[in-house]
Amino acid sequence: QFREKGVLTPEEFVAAGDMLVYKCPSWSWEAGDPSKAKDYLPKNKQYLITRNVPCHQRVAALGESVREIAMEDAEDEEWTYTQTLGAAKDGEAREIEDIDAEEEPKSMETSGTEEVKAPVTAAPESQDEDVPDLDDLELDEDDAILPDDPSVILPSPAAGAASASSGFVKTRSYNISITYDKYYMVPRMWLFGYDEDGRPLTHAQVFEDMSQDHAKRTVTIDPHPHVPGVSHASVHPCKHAPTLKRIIDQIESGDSGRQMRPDQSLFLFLKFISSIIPTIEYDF
Amino acid sequence: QFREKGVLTPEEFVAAGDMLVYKCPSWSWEAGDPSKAKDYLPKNKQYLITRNVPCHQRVAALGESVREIAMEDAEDEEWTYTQTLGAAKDGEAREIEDIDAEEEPKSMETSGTEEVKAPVTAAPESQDEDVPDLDDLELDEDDAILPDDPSVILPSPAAGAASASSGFVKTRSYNISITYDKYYMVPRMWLFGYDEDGRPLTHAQVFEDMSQDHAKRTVTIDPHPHVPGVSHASVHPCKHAPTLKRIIDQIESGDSGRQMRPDQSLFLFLKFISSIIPTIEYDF
Amino acid sequence: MALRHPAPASSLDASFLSRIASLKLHDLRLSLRPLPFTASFCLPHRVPQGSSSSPSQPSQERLVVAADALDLDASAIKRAVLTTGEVTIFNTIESFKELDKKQFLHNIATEMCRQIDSGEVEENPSLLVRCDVIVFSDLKDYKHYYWFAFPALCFPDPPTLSDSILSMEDVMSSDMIHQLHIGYNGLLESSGNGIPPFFIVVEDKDANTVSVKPLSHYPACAQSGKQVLFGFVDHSPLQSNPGWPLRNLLYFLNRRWSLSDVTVLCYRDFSENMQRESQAEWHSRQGRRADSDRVKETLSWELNQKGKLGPRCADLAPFMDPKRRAIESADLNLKLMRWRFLPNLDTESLSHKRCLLLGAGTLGCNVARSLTSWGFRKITFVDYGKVSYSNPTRQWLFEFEDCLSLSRSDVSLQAAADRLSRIVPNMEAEGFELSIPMPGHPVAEELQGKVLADVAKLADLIQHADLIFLLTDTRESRWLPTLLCACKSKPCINVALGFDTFVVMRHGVPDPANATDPQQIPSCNLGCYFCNDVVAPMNSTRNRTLDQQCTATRPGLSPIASSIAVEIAVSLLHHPKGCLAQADTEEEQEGTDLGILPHQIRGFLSSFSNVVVQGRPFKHCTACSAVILNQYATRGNEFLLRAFNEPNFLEEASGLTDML
Amino acid sequence: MALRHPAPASSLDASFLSRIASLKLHDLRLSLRPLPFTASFCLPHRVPQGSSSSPSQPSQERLVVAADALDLDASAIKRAVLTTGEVTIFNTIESFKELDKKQFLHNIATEMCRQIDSGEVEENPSLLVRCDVIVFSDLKDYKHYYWFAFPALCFPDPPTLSDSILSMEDVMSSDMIHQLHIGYNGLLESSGNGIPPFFIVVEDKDANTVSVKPLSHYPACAQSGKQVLFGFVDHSPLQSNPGWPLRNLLYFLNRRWSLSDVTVLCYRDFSENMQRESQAEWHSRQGRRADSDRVKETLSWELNQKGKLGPRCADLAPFMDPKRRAIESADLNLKLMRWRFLPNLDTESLSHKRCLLLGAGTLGCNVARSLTSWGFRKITFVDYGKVSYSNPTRQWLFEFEDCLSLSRSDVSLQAAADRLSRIVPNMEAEGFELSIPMPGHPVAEELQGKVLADVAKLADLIQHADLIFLLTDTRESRWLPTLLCACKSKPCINVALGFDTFVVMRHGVPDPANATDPQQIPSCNLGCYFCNDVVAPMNSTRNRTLDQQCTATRPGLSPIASSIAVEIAVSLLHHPKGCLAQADTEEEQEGTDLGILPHQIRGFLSSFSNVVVQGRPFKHCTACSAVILNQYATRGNEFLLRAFNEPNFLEEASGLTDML
Ligand SMILES: [Zn+2]
Ligand SMILES: [Zn+2]
Repeated sequence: QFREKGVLTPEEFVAAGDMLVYKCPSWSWEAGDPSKAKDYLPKNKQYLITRNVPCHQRVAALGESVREIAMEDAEDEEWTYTQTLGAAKDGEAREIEDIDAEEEPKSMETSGTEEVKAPVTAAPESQDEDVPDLDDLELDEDDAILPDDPSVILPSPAAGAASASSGFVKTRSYNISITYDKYYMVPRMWLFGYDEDGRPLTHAQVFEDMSQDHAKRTVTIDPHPHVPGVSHASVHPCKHAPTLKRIIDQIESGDSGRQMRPDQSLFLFLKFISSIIPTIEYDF
Repeated sequence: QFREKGVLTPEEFVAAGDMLVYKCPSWSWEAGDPSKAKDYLPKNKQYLITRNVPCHQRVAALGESVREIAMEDAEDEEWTYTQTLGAAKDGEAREIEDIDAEEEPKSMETSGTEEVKAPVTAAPESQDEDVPDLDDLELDEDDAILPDDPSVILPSPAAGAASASSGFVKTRSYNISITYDKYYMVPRMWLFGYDEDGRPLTHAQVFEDMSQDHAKRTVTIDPHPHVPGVSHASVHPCKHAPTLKRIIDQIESGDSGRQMRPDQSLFLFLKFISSIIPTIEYDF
Repeated sequence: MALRHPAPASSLDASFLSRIASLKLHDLRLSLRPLPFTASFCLPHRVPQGSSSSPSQPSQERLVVAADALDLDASAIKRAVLTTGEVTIFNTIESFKELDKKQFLHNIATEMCRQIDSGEVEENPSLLVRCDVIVFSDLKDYKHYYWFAFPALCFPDPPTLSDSILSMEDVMSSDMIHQLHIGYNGLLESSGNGIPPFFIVVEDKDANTVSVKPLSHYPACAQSGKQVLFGFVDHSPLQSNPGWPLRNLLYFLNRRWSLSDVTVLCYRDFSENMQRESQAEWHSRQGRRADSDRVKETLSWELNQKGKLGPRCADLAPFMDPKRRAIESADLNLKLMRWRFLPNLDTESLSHKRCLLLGAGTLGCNVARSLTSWGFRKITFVDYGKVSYSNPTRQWLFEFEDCLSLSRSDVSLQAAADRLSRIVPNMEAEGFELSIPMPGHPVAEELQGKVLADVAKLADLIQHADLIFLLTDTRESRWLPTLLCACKSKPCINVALGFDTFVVMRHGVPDPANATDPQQIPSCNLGCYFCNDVVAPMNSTRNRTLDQQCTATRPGLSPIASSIAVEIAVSLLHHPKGCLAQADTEEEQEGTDLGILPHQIRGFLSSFSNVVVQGRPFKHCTACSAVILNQYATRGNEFLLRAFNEPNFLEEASGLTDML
Repeated sequence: MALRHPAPASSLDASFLSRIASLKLHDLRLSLRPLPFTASFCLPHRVPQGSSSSPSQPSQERLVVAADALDLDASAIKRAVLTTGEVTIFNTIESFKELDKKQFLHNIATEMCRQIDSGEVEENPSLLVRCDVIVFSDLKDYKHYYWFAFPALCFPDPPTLSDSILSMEDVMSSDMIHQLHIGYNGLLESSGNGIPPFFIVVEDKDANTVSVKPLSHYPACAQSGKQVLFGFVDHSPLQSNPGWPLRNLLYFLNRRWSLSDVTVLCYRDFSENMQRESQAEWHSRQGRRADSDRVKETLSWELNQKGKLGPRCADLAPFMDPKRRAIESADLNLKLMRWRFLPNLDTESLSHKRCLLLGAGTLGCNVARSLTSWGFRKITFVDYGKVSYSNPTRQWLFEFEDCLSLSRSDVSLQAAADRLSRIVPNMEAEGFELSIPMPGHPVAEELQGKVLADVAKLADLIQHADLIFLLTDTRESRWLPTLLCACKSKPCINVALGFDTFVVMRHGVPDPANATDPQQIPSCNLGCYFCNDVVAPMNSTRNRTLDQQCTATRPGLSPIASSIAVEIAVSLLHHPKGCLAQADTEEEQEGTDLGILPHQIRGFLSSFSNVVVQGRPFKHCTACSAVILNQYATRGNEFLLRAFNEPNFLEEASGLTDML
């Protein structure tokens, strides 16, 4: 029923997942919490995950470079299809600067002309009396352990900044996982983000990386079905099937004779999801 | 400021109350609960009351005989002025039938052509196990105390019915009281009703005796300021002053040279209130 | 032609039933003593004009029992014909039902006959128009069962009308009628106690005069040979049928003065204002001599709405102001304790006592709940920073939704107070965020102002409290409140939990009367929480593992200890000496109505046992000894700051160091 | 030119912290035992395309610690370079802070040196890429303080690069490079335990062949005179700077094999798929002999976000599913009891026990609250008709708003259950409206069907309950549940209140193993509530005054009695014999970890004392004696109906009549 309705059976989901893992080795299958395993999926193939996907910029910084292409203006205005125009330059951007090894990479100032957004800090910096002050926990400067090791190169503090200093940057990063939703018979995507220093992003911060049209409408905060303890941002799957169906139709009509197979479904799915989170790339 | 704004000082309220009690002896001053006495009113003149004002009919039964005269259609549509057309026949209706003393007044059936409304019963007839059944508390028929005493004439059960049998009827009745509202500086009317058998009328039943325009809009259920324990229906005083002012203006403009005095205010007030509760008469 | 009367109807103000219920709950309790009350005949209202063409009809004669009916003085001033009667309030619906209704009326009739025979009736004719009511009030549900009786003294054979009813105009000149009205008004003016229902009209045909006199004048007037009519204020709605009080008048006349053939004037003056129309009529009456002991009660119990002999039920629940109702319900069980077990318990006073709860955690919640159950209504919480109630299972004021509605797991103290207010609407609950300064927790220079402000606020709260509960979770946080309570001679109840043990103690306080004595010791000779210790309190929060931070205790401990703390507090408040009361021990027990008033209870959940302990004050106590109190009195904040900042200061100041 | 490495970054899954916290709470408790875990190097992601014209940059190298990091088997199957390490979870923030960080790393380095010297490293090269983490978890607030260390074994003087970095193409033919890839994939296939971080590449220039072998093959290969390169899977984001594991490899080579000048192949294959582009480079390295004992730890502790040497804090509270968080918080105190006081307490099992509460009044509310505190999560209320909670001050589940929202003062039992569910979301609470049939309350013919249905429902509820609480307010309503519990050998805890006294007892039950014995007596030789009585239960509700109906009791009584009842129930469930356990007395105490398990506690609030009582079963007991149970077993409903209907039936059936 994949081509007819845009839905997948569990078996088709596993086949599509296998295909994704094969083609894109940054994705892998996970077993998740055994107590949460679904018996309609293989024990070691409960969901798919890719980790530490960098996210350099906030959606707001994309500005005009994001062109929203409404896939359909009638009936279902829930879904819009967003494309990053810059994606065309994909191949030519792989210049990595050498750095002079003698140059001390201590400069942490941001430079460049781009707008650097003040980070929305979720860290518990509040001065509650009962919360230990992080500063108190730092080692003293005069401690025997020296913080400056000439053998170590520290990263630039933020995306797009200080490109000249160290040559690599701290970025936000996301763990992206795809589960199978039995009720809607579609894949479902889950996001959990970390800031430049590996601290979890609050949900409000995650929303900064989402197309604002969707952030409020289709993204929900829910417990992850296989990961106990922390809630994730998720794109609600209620509209996935019709939207996938439309993408299938579009592709098949454009390229006559071509038929989409269920095991290709996750590529379509990621394409569609990319409209919702335009600033990260996860389909490789 | 009575003629200018339609408001009364406490002293003017007392003077108006004295006038009402003098002219209409069914009204009397009450002291109310001493702990609730207002110090700006004399101890024994806290509020006015008239008791057991009969109310034969529900407002709905008045039907076409009630003509609503909008006093003003602009600005303040809250208030309409209702007049009972039948009031003109006031004087001639005092015929009381003699009854034949031999005639056994046992007939309780309702007769007559008028619509007899099914009573809205508020009595706790529910069959909860823990509520003693009233029937269980009745004396047995074969008890030595005979229920039929030839010396006693029982009333007709309901208004307008069985006029031929006993000559007097059970009716709903109201205790009507008028308090002084310090905030709005106007009189405020309170109603507490009893059904044909002296049981308190529920607030829903009281609403049956109100002009439906007002029942929902200006009538509220509140604790009586001088009577602890039971809440009363009350006409909210927020619009009283402008309305009284309009009535004053109307009267003074119609009868040139006449000036209304504050001690006449309660007669105006009752006139105005009669538009809200058209089925009972209390201005005598 | 038999004389027939329209049935009267009772008209009971709902507020009268409220009054009755309150009286039963608070004062009468189990007593069945009948209460006298006054009802008034309602002036008939003009017949309303129906909209239809059917002739309008008069309404039933009503006897009004108003809210102030039990206040005989208030009733007395009313310008209306009054009846008297008694209301009897039963304790159970069964006893209400099983009352011998016939005997009940017979007893009343017998009493009325006695009043007739003794001459009381002619002095106070309203004794003849009695109404009585029996009530059972379901106080829990605001349902009132009531049943009126209008006791009638009847002849075995009903009286007859010897003549047809005549109009006044037929028998009197208009001049005489005028004299009648004037005479009636004169009688009315001279009687302070409502309008007398009966009177006599003395007619001097020769002189063409009519005078109105009290009923008691009849024998004299009869002797004089003048014609005497018996006047009766008639509220009957029916033209041809006099009202029911006439029956009792006829019986009286026959029994008292052996009159069996009398002329009665049914005076129907519906207005005291002479400008208004008035009616008067007279009847000729024939009767027989009433047997002295044979009274036949007929339809004296009022029929219910179904026309049956049965009570009525008024359900006032819908008319209660919901908040008031909640407040009354909350007090119900407290009031009921006074019915049987503790008649002298002053539960009312508890609602005015200001309780200060230092600590708003598990113990704070339990103590607040228990205080609420006991009728306390002024509760102030103090806790530092935020109150965490991540654990509504232990903190019995809360639900987990409270946690959800907040972005963090913390909630301001105000929320705790709000929750408490939601239990009963007349609760006055407050919360103060206040960090209690503690010995062993040095005060940084820049925080000194804030800490001293906290001290001042705490001192102020204690000053204005009637009862202080110490419910914090560290030893050292109890020091300052202990000192301040001792200093101000305020009753302080201290509760501390272990894993499965607890201690509840009331601190001894110096008698404020001896406040000038520098060597004062707690006059009740009881120690405080610190009196057992030979080390001063110090910082105990460092290095506490989570189970120590959360003070892992068995769940049963806090409700037990908190309940005991509140019970001791209530006993303390009821003890004539208050917090100066000596401690009862297991051997020596003086106590209160509530039982013993000990100094300390130590409880052991593992053996389900409690031990009553008495601890003496310790002259080197770091919190309550005279030497410490004096230093605080002399040096104030400087003393406190040294106590907070210097590790050994308190041990030195109290003399502990020297002693060891 | 000094060799420099980009700093690695830790990447800790939030779910790993959740897992740690749970482990600490449930299993580790106070233990400081370090736990081994596995982290994996993250395959570098392709550099994203920025929208601006600035050149894009690689992101930091990350070591991922996933939710299953502690599950070493699960990690082992991953196709990634793995590191191992240990996580140490501290008990207090102070001990976390006060840990000697230098010594901590020194100990690890010493251990690594031992592993080098013992030869373990060449067998398992991942021992050389270690990461360690110290954690303090504030379990109450879901705040986790953590600090990673990447222990580096360094030379006192940093190694230098003797030559510039060359590309593979510069030194190998494309055929050899192809062989290298094939060899690497072969090594990868043969190693089950993740990708080995280090390997050797043996080059035979003569044969023009390249082979890839495990590190352990080096000595043999070196002996053979072939050229050996040291392979290293390099995740560095920088073209010219190899990743940090190289430092430890160099130290190892120097220390283990005295190599001070080596050639290293930085293998940067970001894909295992041969179709994808891959990169390989080689470096020439110069170093010196590493001293056996002198290890210099440099920037091994990760810098925090401010670039300082300090821990990070992850506040996971915002990520908790609120319901789950409420559930976990609810259990927190229970779990903490096991840390120190009752390590063997099985609190988890309590959440699965089905509790049946017969009666949902003041006692019912208190017992439900206490059960909730103890972690019970399956609670069923039974009460008749409606539960009145006109009194939220006493009935500690409710607030007055609950009363307002209902038109009457009654509320369905479902509402009581709902309230309970609002305390903690995983509560499974139900309410059944059920009138417990009672002796002395005859059943009208037409109601017989309903009453027997009630009996059947009650029997069914008891059958499926693990624990029954008898909390009704009349004696006779306790009879049928007592009988049914005895009959089914179910533990029944009975609570009854006086004005200031209470009794809490557990009923003795027959051993179900001896159920066929007609003369069975409760095997634990304990009586029931009725065993003391010589009259059968009868209708006690007639003629009860309001204070008796509402069972006026001192407010402190119900929380105390209810808490004790629940504590006894918990002890009972923890006793190996369950409800068959003998009773402990004050003299003879066997008990459980929780303390004594008595038969009855009688409490006296007026003296704050409890008495432990033991009552024997009575062979003529009207509720639990064998003669009664047998008659019920034989005649069933017929027996019950006679008990309800016939006043003296039970006394005769039990033999009481004969005895007296
Ligand atoms: Zn002391
Ligand atoms: Zn028994």
